Amino acid sequence: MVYATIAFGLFAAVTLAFGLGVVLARDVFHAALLLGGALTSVAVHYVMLQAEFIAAMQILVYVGGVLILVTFAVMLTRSNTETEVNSA
Amino acid sequence: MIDVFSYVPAIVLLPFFSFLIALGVGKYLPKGGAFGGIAATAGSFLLSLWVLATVAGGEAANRTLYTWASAGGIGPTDVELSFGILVDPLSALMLVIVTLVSLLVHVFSLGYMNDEGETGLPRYYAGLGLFSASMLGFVVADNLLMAFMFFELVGLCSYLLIGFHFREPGPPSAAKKAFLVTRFGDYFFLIGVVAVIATFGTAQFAGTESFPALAEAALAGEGSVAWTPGGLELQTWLTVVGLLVLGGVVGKSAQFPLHTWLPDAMEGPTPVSALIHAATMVAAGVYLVARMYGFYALTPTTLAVIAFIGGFTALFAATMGVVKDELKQVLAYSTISQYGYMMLALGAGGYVAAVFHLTTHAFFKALLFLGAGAVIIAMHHNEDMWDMGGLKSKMPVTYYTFLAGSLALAGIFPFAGFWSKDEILYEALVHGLNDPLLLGGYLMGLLAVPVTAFYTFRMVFLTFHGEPRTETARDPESVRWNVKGPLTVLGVLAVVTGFINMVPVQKVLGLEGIDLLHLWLDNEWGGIEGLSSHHYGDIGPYSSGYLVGGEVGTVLVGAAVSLGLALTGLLVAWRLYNVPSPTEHTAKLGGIKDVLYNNYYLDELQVWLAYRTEDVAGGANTFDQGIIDGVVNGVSSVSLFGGSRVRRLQSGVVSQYATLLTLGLVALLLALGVTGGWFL
Amino acid sequence: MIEALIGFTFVAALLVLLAPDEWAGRLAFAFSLLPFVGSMYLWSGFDGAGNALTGGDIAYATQIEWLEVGGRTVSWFVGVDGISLPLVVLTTFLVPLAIVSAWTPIDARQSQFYGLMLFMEANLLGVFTALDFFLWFVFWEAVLVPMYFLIGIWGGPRRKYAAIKFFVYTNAASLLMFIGFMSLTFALGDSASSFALPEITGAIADGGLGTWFGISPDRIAMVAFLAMFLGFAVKVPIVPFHTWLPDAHVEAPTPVSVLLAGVLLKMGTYALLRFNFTMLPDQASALAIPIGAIAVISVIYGAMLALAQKDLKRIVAYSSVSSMGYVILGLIVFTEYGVGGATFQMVAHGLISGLMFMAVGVIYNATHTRMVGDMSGMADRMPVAVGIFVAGAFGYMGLPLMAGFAGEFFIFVGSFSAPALPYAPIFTALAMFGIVIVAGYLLSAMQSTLFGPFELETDYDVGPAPFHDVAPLAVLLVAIIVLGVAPDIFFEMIRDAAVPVVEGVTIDG
Amino acid sequence: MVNTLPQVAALLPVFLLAFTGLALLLVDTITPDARSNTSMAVVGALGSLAALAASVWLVVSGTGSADTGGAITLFAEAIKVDTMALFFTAIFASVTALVVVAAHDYFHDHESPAAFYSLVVFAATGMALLAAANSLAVLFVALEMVSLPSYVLVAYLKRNRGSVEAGMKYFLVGALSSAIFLFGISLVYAATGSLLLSDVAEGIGSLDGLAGVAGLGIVMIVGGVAFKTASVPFHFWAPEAYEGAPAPVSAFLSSASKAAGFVIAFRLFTEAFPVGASLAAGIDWVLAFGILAAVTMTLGNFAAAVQEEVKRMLAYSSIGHAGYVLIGVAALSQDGGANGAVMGAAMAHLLVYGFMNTGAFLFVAMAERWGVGRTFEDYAGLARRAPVASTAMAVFMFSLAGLPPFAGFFSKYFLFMGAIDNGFLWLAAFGAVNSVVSLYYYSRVVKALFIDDPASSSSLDAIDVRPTGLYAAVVFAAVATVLLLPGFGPVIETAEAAASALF
Amino acid sequence: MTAVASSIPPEWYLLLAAAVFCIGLFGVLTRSDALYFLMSVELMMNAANINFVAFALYYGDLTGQVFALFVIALAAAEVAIGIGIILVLYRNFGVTDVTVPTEMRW
Repeated sequence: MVYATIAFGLFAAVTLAFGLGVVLARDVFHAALLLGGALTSVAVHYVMLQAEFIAAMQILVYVGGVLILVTFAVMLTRSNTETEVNSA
Repeated sequence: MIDVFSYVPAIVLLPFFSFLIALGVGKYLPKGGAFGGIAATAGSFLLSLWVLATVAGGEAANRTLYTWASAGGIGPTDVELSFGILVDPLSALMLVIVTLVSLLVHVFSLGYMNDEGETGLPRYYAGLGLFSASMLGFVVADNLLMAFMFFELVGLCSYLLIGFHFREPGPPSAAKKAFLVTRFGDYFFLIGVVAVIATFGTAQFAGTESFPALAEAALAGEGSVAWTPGGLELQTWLTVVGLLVLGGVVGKSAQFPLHTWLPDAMEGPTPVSALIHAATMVAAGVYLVARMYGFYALTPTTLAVIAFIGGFTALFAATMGVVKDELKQVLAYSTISQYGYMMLALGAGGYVAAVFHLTTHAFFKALLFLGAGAVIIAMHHNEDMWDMGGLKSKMPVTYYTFLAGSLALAGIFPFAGFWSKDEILYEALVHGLNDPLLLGGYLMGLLAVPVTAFYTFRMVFLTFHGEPRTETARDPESVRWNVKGPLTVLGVLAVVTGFINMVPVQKVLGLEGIDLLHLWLDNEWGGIEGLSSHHYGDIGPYSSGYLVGGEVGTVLVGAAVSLGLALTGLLVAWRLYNVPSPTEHTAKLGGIKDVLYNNYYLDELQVWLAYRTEDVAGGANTFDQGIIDGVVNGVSSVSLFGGSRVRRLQSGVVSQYATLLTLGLVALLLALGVTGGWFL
Repeated sequence: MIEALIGFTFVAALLVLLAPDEWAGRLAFAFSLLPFVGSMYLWSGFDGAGNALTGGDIAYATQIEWLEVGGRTVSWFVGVDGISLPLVVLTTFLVPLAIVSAWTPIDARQSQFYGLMLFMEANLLGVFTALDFFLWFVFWEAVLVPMYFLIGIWGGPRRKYAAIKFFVYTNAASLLMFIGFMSLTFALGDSASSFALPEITGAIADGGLGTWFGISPDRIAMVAFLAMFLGFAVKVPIVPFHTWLPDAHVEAPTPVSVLLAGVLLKMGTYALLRFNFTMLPDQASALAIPIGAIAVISVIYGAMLALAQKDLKRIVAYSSVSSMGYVILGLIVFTEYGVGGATFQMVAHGLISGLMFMAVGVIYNATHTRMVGDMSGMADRMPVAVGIFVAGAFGYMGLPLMAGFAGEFFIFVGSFSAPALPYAPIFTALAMFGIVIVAGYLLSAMQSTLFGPFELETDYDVGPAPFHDVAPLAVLLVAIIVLGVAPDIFFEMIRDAAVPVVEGVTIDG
Repeated sequence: MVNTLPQVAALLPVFLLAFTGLALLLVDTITPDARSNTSMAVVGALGSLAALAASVWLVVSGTGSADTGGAITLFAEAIKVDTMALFFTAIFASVTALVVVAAHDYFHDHESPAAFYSLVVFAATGMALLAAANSLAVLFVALEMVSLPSYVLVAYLKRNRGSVEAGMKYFLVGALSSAIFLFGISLVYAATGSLLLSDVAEGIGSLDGLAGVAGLGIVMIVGGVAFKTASVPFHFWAPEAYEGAPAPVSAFLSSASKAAGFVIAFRLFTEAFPVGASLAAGIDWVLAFGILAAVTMTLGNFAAAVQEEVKRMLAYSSIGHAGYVLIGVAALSQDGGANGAVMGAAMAHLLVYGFMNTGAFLFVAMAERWGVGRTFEDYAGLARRAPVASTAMAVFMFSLAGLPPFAGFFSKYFLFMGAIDNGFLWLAAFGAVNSVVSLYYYSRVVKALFIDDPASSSSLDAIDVRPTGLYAAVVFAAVATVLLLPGFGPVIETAEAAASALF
Repeated sequence: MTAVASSIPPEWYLLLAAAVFCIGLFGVLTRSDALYFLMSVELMMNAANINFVAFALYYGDLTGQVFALFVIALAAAEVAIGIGIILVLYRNFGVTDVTVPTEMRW
């Protein structure tokens, strides 16, 4: 029981920390990575809530799919921005 | 047996048809439709004579002919508004006067208008026809509403005829003034009509269900009226009603202070002036009071007011006539003054005297105007008396008839005016001895006598006597039969009309039966119950008082005083103006001169009032455009301004949208949370 | 029968809309005669008695259920009684004349113009015959649409402003009125099962108003009365809601002004009579003094404004405000002569103001100005038209034996001693003073424009007006005189329908 | 007859739409590019018309109505087909048909119009499903089915900066709103323990200590609804999206999508959060909607009054109309006798609005097709060259303003009437004031078309084409707008019956 | 693991979810880059999912979990579309900053 509480508290703190990191990060790429962390820690919560399948999906779809997409987008837009800034 | 009274409407309608004909096809007719008018008025005249004869034969009529609006309720009362005829001695007499004068004016117009080459003749004759028709309709009206309606139509016709020369600036303005000022009086009259109908539920003049009869009964405590305004005593209310109706009379009969339109109305063609002054418009006011005298006799206050207004107007107008330079202007003020006498008579209880003066005045004033018209023809439409002189020998017919009219106007024995004016003064005197207000009226009337004689003969001398003062006066245009004919007829009448009512002679000599008019109006030969001079005398408030020598002595003294004064005035005029080359003596009047020349500044006052009204209207307009419409437009501006503020919310920056959206949601949350108590 | 009348007019409007411009005017005139004949037929066979709203016999009544909403039926319910028939006749009479008077001034997009005129006529007929609230309201609102176009497209220089102002202002009022009426019907609850006006009137008279959301019946009735009164006051218009009127009139082309003054203003007074004064007489009576005061203010203030104007059309427009004040006075006094006279005055004013606007229009056609200072002596150049103008002006001043006098006099007689209005004599006497002011401004305007030496700066000759301009004027004048001499041809049936209205009121004391 | 069909037949319109969407994809793959526009438009139109016919037939035959045994529930009660669902499906299908027909001309020279049709039809499918949703889960999924294609549709003109900007804003606000909506659902689930609407209603009736949670959730759900219906304060996307999007898409969004938002509201706030239970739990969402309605109509109308561009004016006016329709929810009361009437009137208004507003945007589409410009001034004198279309536009404008003899008159007035009947006089008064304002700007369009003179004689020369499809759609919408006035009886009666069945 | 669920009061999950939601919302409101926006929204959706999963367990009702699954899928689709839009935005405006494109306003 106590462990459970500690675990909840710990992962809640992790989730929130990562979440805050996402919104506060200076760099978009860092933010994307932090988002991955946050989502993963949410997946841990799911496991604790006996929703292992959801947790799996969370990691698969989000961390495996969404995050990659975001990363792509970051790369596509930022590189061009830099070249534009440079060229300008 | 032919019922002559069923032809009474024809008396009214004949001139009306001549109006339609002249208006519709007048320009295709010879003389611009004049003959139609002459035929129509002649027909009316003959019918009127026949009616007069029938009335003399002891018959009278009080009939409702046509329901104008079916009975509708006002408050508790049902009222039917109808047209009808009331033919009694008074209206029969008036019919004859009006049709005769109208006929003569039509004939005279041939000379004055046609021969002078005026344009727009069909319009002129149409106007004359409608004018006669309206007046005749007014005369035969059997109720106050019908009287009012024709009264108004008379006003319309005066507008049309005074403004006949509409291409010049003056006449339209004068016409407007005539209509407006009389309309102002009619406003009170209309209230009076409505008040009478509301009070009595009827506006009939005659019969037991007529409003004078009902009022009499109610005052005597034998009946009640349908309505009085809350808290007002019957006597007071009837006085108010009487005064309201009087408003119309004051306007139409050009009594102080609504007389100002009449001198301006001289802008109209002279025959029209004759018609207006002698028999139609101006006479209408006095006739109305006579018509409903049974009502006025019940309210002493009204009578006193009438008398005082009359006496004052008589003197007041006469003084202004003294300084006028134009022929028709003098006559205009004399008209005002003479109608003042009639009002004085009516106010003084001299019902017969008033009708008598109305009759004689109709003839001699028509005569004077037509005579003036003849002079104007001769003078090529120059009216300034200082440009005339010496016309006596050039146009004798005009001169002698004009002289007869002038003598009548001045009240010189034995011309018509003497008899009637004398009787008025007598009535005012005997009744006034017990009534100080009335005595004041009498004194003013008496004072006006020498003034009248003075300005009348000033006019005569300046026009006809002395040396011609201009080229035109030396060689005036001649006039034809159509001018001389009417003048002659009227000249004779001006001499003889007085003899129909020789009351002083009767009283002094004790000859019974020569006071024909008294007997006539007293239903001696028949008439309508309740519409007799005796009845009026009975219900009236006056008692007679006498000077030395009782009745006969008073008659003699009164007649002597007034005749003496008239002669004095005449003599003064003779002294001043019957010289080869008269000069203006107005300078001797000093400061009064300006006042008289400017008609006591009453015109100025009224113009000032009109301008102030326009100022108020202008203010109202500014208020309307600025404030009221401003509010309306302001609502629109504020809305649009609000809209332009609201749209600023839409900044185009999506982050701000997100912020606003969140704030909105939070606000909603707070609102609901507080009301729902979620946070407790 | 009424359906045929309205339906035909709609079809005619459509046909004219599709007709080529050259024919449109003539065609519209020909078509518009048929409704007139139809209304004459209605008149000839009129067998109604009493007031349509208070259980009287309704002539030519048709009732077909249309839809049901919120448990109440809406139906196509039309019919005429003594109050609506004269207005129907007025409408069908004025429209052909207005169409003829448009032949000269309207020179662009004719087929649209005449089509809209007929479309408006159809809706006006609907307004005066509808006896179901929703049906009535449809027509009532639908009148605005053609009017908006008519002013906006063919109007004067400031036509757009005037059109939008007219449109928005009167619509705002309609909405207010709608809400007022609806509160009333809902407060009736189950007492009324439809929007048929007779049923609603009857239910209110029988005390069917119930408490509605905690508001007492009296208060609901009063609020509804005020809302409807304000709504109609704009339409009438009553001071101080009148400011759209001069703008609309001045900018509208002549034929449109004719209909605007002749018929559209009557919609307001007609509705006031039908709704406020017939359905809620006691509320009206309770407000007698303020309403009487408003009437008097409308009369005097409107007349004063007219006095200050320099534009002939504006003069006539403001004088309409003044004339409508009389109508309000006639309605509030609740006497047969008052209410009947008010209705009669609607017809009379419709004819007279129509005549005046047409006459001003004829002069405008020739001079292209309406400003008093710009011309003088027009009588010299167009005697017939000016003659009729003068006659019409005198009609406006309430000259006896013309229709205007009859209407005004009935109202005055009815109101002077009316028990329903405290201080009635004073109100009446004050209102009567309007007849002096009206004479003042009309005579002044005529003096400076029609009379005096001819003066007008134009580069063409000003000649007599063409026949088809003058003919409608003459027809109107004849109608005015006929109604003035024999008011009973309408007044009798009006009175018959007005009596129940008068009897509906309870007067304290 | 209905009884002989399987229950699932009640979903026929949804299936038809979904099938049409698939068919469109198929057509796109097999037809050559040159003709794909026409063939896809034909298929799309036929499919949506078939769906329309199916839904009308189902309504007429009484499927799901109280008379024939009540609503049909399918798939473990996740789907519930009743008259209201079918009524709204009819709205969606008719708007879709109009938009598809009009799009044919609008995209006449677009390089790849094919995707457009399938996106529209898929969105319509989502709407139809939305109307029948009986579970919060289905509801959210269907909502996303509507939203996701819509984002793409708005940004459909990829090279047009306006379109892209609009798409971006729409998407961002939409994503945020979805998240809020979803969180609201999760809170409601937390408070009541169920996603089925009827069970949620039960849960609302027996909340203990969780009223705050449920209330918070409901407010967030209100937010989601407000987004979809473009109500304040979730309206910010609307002016830009409508202005920037291709005009047929604007028509689709402002009519069908808005109606979809309302079907959620009607469904949720009658079945999941009934008035009585919510009020008992201290959750006065009626007040929330009242505030939203008043603010929305005021803001929409006042902002519309000062616009220079017709399309943006229409966008704001459509916000204003959302405010009117919100009265349908905001004027509900615990035992108000007119709950059915007012909501039915709102539904009827949405139907009429579907025609008149779509028509108005399609007229704008026509103007864009002609290239005459976007502002009021640019529209000046259009009636001279295009009288039929301009007349139709005048009909739409007056009908939107609520003037007879057009259908908008009745629907709006019945709405006010219902509000008054339920005691919400103040809402009706708000509506009235706003109607007046709206009259001003609607009549500005009419004024521009008919009254104003063209800026120059050549400015109308651009009108050299007569796009048949657009014309047909506009005229059809106008005719429907007019005919719905005399034919309003069946509409309002159906709508009222459908709405009453929910209480 | 059963013990975890029963030992943690559901309110705590509510609070956690709310906190995550607020963080997401904070991100939405403070960051102007579209990608931050997107990621913040993902956080918010996850917050909802936490609720669903937690209360699915609490109520012993699988629908919450199922719905969470749907949400994950939809969120993914949304991100895909979002990134597509961000890319065209970038192509047209050259930025991913959402405060820059303000051609349409007022």
